[in-house]
Amino acid sequence: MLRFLARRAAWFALTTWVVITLAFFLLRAAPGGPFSSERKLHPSVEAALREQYHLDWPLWKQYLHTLGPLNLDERGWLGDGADPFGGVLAGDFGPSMQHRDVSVNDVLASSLPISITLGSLALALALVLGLSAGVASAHSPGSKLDQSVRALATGGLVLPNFVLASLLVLVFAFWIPVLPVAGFGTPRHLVLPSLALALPFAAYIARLSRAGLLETLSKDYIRTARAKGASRARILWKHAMRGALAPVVSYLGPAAAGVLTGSLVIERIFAIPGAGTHFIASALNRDYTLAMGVTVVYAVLVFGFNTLVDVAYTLLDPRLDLEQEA
Amino acid sequence: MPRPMMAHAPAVWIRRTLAALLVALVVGAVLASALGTRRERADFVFTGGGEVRSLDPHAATGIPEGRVIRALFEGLVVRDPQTLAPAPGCAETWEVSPDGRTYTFHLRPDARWSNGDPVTAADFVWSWTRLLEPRTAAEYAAQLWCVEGAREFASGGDGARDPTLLGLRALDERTFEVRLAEVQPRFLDVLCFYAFVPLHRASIEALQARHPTSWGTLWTRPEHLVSNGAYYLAERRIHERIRLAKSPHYWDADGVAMRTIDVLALESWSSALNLYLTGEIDWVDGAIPSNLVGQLTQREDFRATPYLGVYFYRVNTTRPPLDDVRVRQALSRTVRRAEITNKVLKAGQAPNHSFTPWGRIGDYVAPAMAPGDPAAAASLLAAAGFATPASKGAGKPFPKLELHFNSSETHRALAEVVAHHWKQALGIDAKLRNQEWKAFLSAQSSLDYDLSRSSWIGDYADPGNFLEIWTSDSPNNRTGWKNARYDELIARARGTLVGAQRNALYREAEQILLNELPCIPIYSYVSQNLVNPRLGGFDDNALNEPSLSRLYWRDGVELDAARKADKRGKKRAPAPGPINGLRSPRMDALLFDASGGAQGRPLNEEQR
Amino acid sequence: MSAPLLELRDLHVRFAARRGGWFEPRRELHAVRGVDLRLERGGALGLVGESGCGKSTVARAVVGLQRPSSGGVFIEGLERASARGARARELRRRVSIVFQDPYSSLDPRLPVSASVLEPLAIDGRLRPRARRMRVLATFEAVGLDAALYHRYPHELSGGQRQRVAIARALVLEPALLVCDEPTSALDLSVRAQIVNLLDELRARFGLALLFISHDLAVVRRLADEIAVMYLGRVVERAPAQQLFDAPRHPYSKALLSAVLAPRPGAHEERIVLAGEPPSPLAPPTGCAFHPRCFARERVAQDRCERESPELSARGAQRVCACHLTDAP
Amino acid sequence: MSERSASSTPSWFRDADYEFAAVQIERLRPESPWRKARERLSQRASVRWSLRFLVFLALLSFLAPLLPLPSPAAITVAAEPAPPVAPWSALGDHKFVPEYWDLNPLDRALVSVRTSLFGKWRTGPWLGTDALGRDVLARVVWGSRTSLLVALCAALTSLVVGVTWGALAGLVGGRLDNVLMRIVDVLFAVPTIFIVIFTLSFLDAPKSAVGEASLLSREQVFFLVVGAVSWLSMARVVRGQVLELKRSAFVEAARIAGASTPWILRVHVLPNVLGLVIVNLTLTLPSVILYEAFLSFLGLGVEPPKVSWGLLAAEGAEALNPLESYVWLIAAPALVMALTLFALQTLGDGLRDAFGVEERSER
Repeated sequence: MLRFLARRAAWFALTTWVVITLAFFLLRAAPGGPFSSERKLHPSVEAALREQYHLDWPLWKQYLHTLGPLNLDERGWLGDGADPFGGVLAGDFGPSMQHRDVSVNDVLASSLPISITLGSLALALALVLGLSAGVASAHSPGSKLDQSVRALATGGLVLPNFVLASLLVLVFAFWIPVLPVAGFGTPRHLVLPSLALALPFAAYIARLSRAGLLETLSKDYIRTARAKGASRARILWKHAMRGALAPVVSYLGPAAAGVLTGSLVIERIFAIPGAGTHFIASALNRDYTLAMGVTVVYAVLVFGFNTLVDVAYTLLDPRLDLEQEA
Repeated sequence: MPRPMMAHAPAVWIRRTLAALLVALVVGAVLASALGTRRERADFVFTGGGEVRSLDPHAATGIPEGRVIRALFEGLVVRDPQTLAPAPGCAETWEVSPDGRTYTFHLRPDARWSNGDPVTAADFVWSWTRLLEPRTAAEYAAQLWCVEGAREFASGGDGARDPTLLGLRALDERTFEVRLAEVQPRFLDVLCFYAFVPLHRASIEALQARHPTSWGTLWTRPEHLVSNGAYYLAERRIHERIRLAKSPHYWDADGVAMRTIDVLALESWSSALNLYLTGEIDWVDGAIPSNLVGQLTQREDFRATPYLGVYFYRVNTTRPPLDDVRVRQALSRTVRRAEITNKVLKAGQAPNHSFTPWGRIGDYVAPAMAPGDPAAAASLLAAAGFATPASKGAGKPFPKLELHFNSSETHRALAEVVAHHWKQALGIDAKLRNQEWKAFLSAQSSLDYDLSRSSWIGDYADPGNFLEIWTSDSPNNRTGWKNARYDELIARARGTLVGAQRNALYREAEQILLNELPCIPIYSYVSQNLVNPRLGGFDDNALNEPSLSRLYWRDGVELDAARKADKRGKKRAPAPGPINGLRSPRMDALLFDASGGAQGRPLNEEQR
Repeated sequence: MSAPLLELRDLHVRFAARRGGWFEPRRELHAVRGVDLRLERGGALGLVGESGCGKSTVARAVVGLQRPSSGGVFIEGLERASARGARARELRRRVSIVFQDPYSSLDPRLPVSASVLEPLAIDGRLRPRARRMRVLATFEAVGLDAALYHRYPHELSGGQRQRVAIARALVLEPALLVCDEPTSALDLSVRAQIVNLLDELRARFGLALLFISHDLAVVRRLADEIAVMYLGRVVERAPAQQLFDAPRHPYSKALLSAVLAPRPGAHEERIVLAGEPPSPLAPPTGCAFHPRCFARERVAQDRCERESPELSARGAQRVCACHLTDAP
Repeated sequence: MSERSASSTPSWFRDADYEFAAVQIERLRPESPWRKARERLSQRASVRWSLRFLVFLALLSFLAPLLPLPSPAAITVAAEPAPPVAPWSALGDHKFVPEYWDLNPLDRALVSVRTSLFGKWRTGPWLGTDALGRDVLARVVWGSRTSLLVALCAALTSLVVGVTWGALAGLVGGRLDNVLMRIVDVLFAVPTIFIVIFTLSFLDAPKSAVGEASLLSREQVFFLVVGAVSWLSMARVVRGQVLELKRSAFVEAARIAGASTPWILRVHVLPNVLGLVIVNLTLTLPSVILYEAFLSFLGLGVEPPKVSWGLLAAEGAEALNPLESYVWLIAAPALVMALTLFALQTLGDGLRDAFGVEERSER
């Protein structure tokens, strides 16, 4: 296990490096810069800004400075100039070029917890909704309940999430005014966005768990359990769940990445101050540092979650072998 | 025969752990959202679009930034929200020398910072020096280059800079003298701009002493920011909201009604609208999606006011066939501007027949360009040697044009309509190129386009503000167009103090512009505001800059009266808010006197 | 004297440990630790032991699926691992295998005839028409109806599938058939049929069998000689009848007593082994069997814990590896 | 010992006895699992209808220029979005002007066939019009071209790159497998949306060459990018299956018989992976179509005057508000999108059952 984690860590480092490098060069190669605007800056002002953000440095130096962990800046930023460390590897993304009052770390510190709150809530909701729907539907395959659950599950998968979100707002905030339309701050504010974010994943989990349950139910050991007189519900929860859980767990990796991506849309529609907004905006604004920050964070989250899922998966199915997989 | 047990054991605890993890996630998420950010609604909530990028008046550039900074800080002069004329702000009075080169400002004795310190002339000297300092990289520093020694200070090397050579003097605690090197007839208008507010030297320098190498804007955080305006910064959550709270030390605190103001950062207009419709926001400023214009313009809470901005297409005059003025005129004369404003935009925008928006600014009346005329345009094009639908094959085929615009539904729709006009009248094919913002700008500055969508918003009401971008050395020209006579006229106007003479020069210059057409003006902007009808003191003006410190909530009586007086005959909209109104202490005192007692006013049932 | 059909000389197979357990250093799994076996033409050798004792690994090494770490597998005197080209092909013809699970040993996407045909096609000796005839011949030989020729595995019963697997193994006319628990996945009634079939094939074609099973009844029915494996070692080898009559090694005794129904009038009590076989990752010191050895309780010997017993003769045809039974 | 040659071996089997039977048996064509799967598929009404719908849609989008629809790009500057009218109340009018944008020669030919067939007649606003007076029906039909093309592109990349990648990793195994799969992992962790933004902005970059000589159109890059991200999961799935196959007894049996890797690939691996690949494809396609919608919502979609369902849905979603719901603006694209995805999913379910039931019964 340790070995597996160590290997994962090595790959993680490589992945992060690839992402950093890719992001760095893509950003610099994209036309326009952080300080181009419709009202053109006076050349002297632009030069001063470029100097302030080290855009006047040769590219390799900018790259090393961005990468870290050594702070090549002779002044330091937003703090003690004495700090010898900086750059992504030192966990310091530097100042944001668009939000000039704050550092990228500030932006991430304020927005990431919100995104993670929303995302984990959505994932949990997706799991709860999806699994219960899957179980309900597998309890009596072919029944009315099963059919309606399946229809709903398909419904959740066929509409773009912004359409779903708009519909939810229209229904639950205007027609039946029970929930706030947008914003962030109270648990009530989280209901609609997390629901809109969770629904497609819940739908997919419902399908996965239904199929998994039905397959497991046809296995011998379940028949044995049933022969012993266990009730179907008990068999479903106690025995079949494990078999059904494996595909669901392995789906959680892609689902987490999907939730992250989906929250770009949901955060915009519900005006949630999460990191999703920065994702698009920073890239479009050529906010080099912020874009680097959100990209790296995204990559880390996705990679970390996939690793977690792999671990959970191996625990669920001991025959699978982490050493082998790694 | 004993066989190894199937490993059932881990499954159980995994299931439990997973379940526990799930529960923990949900509970944690709910708790996090519940504990972290619960707060009272502010007295007044508005949104002007996205996140305010900086609260440092020297680093900020945009319109949303301006609204917040003006609420936080007060410059020497402020714009009167109704007339936009410079009015006393931090300076009570001022004198201008007859040659227009020396301005002497007398600060209010009761002007104070939000920490109680008095605002002094030295604060202005320090702030403006900081603004001019190249390392500050302030976009608006160039506006102060008319000050004696400023240009040298700003462009000199590190060693050459001497702030004492600047024409800025604190004659005493409350007298601030500015000497100009060149005449700037609109100097007071310039000073209304938010870049020229004073900054609190002590607090900024204290932070800088603690972080000696920092040129950052650490001081703009709520815990550090000291301001001299009607409000101080109470809270700031990136990409969510800025909370302003009434400053007790403001000299006119009695005239301020709203105790707290929230400025929301909203990316999408739909969510702003939704929040407005549920009474969460009181003022939404932003362009309305075309789908909704028809609906909204019917409502009393929609306010469209002529705005100091022009929408136009830049023409790359270095590229054939657009280097031919006849071609440019032909293109301009076939755009059916009235159709665009009446049928597509529909929010009250006006077709532009000059570059100056609305055809006039103050007492300046712009010349008009040649009227739209497809037949004349076709003959112009034929004269330039190109085939037109009427020319029956004579002339060379017109090359395909590319029309650049940045990604936005409105720009796209407009481009489609204009391309349609050209196709119809001239048989010209224009390929539409939707570009991502920065790539769009980059293409525009490097003259890598045929036609490019643009707009220009004035900083203050002056034609020079619009016409100066077309001089050959202006970085905002970006069309390759050069005209020596034009440059000369603009330079002369800039140095002319007498308004009528200056207007005449501008008029002559604009006539040249409209003949040469390096740009095709399309329409003049309107500000599009959704404003809670209950809101009082909201002054519509050409810069869409109502004074936040003047806002108050009307009570039922006043609201009814205002509705009766409103002759637009629009659909009533809900007016949520405090039924008994919320007025400044001064207004309350006046009302108390007028009604002769403290009896309540009738309640209005409209509150939601 | 010509070389025996199959000879294993000090065969060792080691694996890199797949699952070192949580927070444990990586280790080596020594699955087969020095096995010597001989099988003459037409003979039938049974290999018995608990799951995980390495008997399947031996089978895989014999058919060439597993490279020995040291020692060798010799087919008619030729070393399996070093054979190349035509010799390797010849070796492949001489030895074939029947797997345990008839469900997974046939390609679900191929009709069973194609599965049987495949070795012929790979071998490329016969012309296509002749190949089909050969397939039909093997079908008949294993008792399969020719009507099943075009069927798919999922349409067949377990017994039929195992017959197909046997047909596939026979189609190249091997001298040695390795049967890796060929009956353990089958129902009891079918099991007997397959055992009978193997017996019959052996008699008919002079086929040698290496029969691997933990089912002693089946082994007794088929094998002339039996080797008992424990934790990668052969602990006892004897002619079938002798072993069943008088097992020498305690482990053999335990195995027999666990499986065979107590004979009426027999006075021996049933021996139940305590615990599970130790992990091959961490074999006990000394005699690998000592932690579970019931005989040791009666005759305590430190030697069992220190010293690994060698196989030594216990009569003309049998060998045994046990300190306790050293004295004949 | 003596090495016996094959010919000298006396055969156990008297093959000649079976000559007649061998001829006979070859006459009975084996029933292939593919045909059985097909049969099982066509037994389900829902699958039949899904298939019909998808074929219909594909035809519709391919033949869009042939249909007597108004131009999807032509703007009639209307006052307000107009609601749908029933076909019988407004069959159409004779106002069609062929003002299509850059069409490829084939489409232009189709348009001219259309004008010769229908003249200037065009259908009425059966699905309503949008705020610029564009016909929603025409936009939905033309939009299907983009959306289906995106899906097709993703399908091709998945098939070509994903299957090869996964099969290679699974079959060869060892170090190569490790490297290939880690590359997939790394690519998974790179935020694709980020790549999309930048690829598109490179495209928007000023072209130094003379105007027209652009390398790739925005659509093409769009397709490339979507394709580039869609093969990853296919590679993973295929690799997993190949790995399982590689360890399966029948492949081992073939190996013992001396089968070469190409042989195993051809005879055992590919046929066994194909079902899974097809099923996975039907999962990829919906997600790609939704991804296109997602990009359109973020303003990164196709360039006008081209349309796509995602763009229409994103525009339509704006119209979903309590003031005035122009329901048809969202209903039309959302419905057709939902139907397509639903059909794809039903098909996928059907395929899974058709291929999967066999597999399940074998375990």
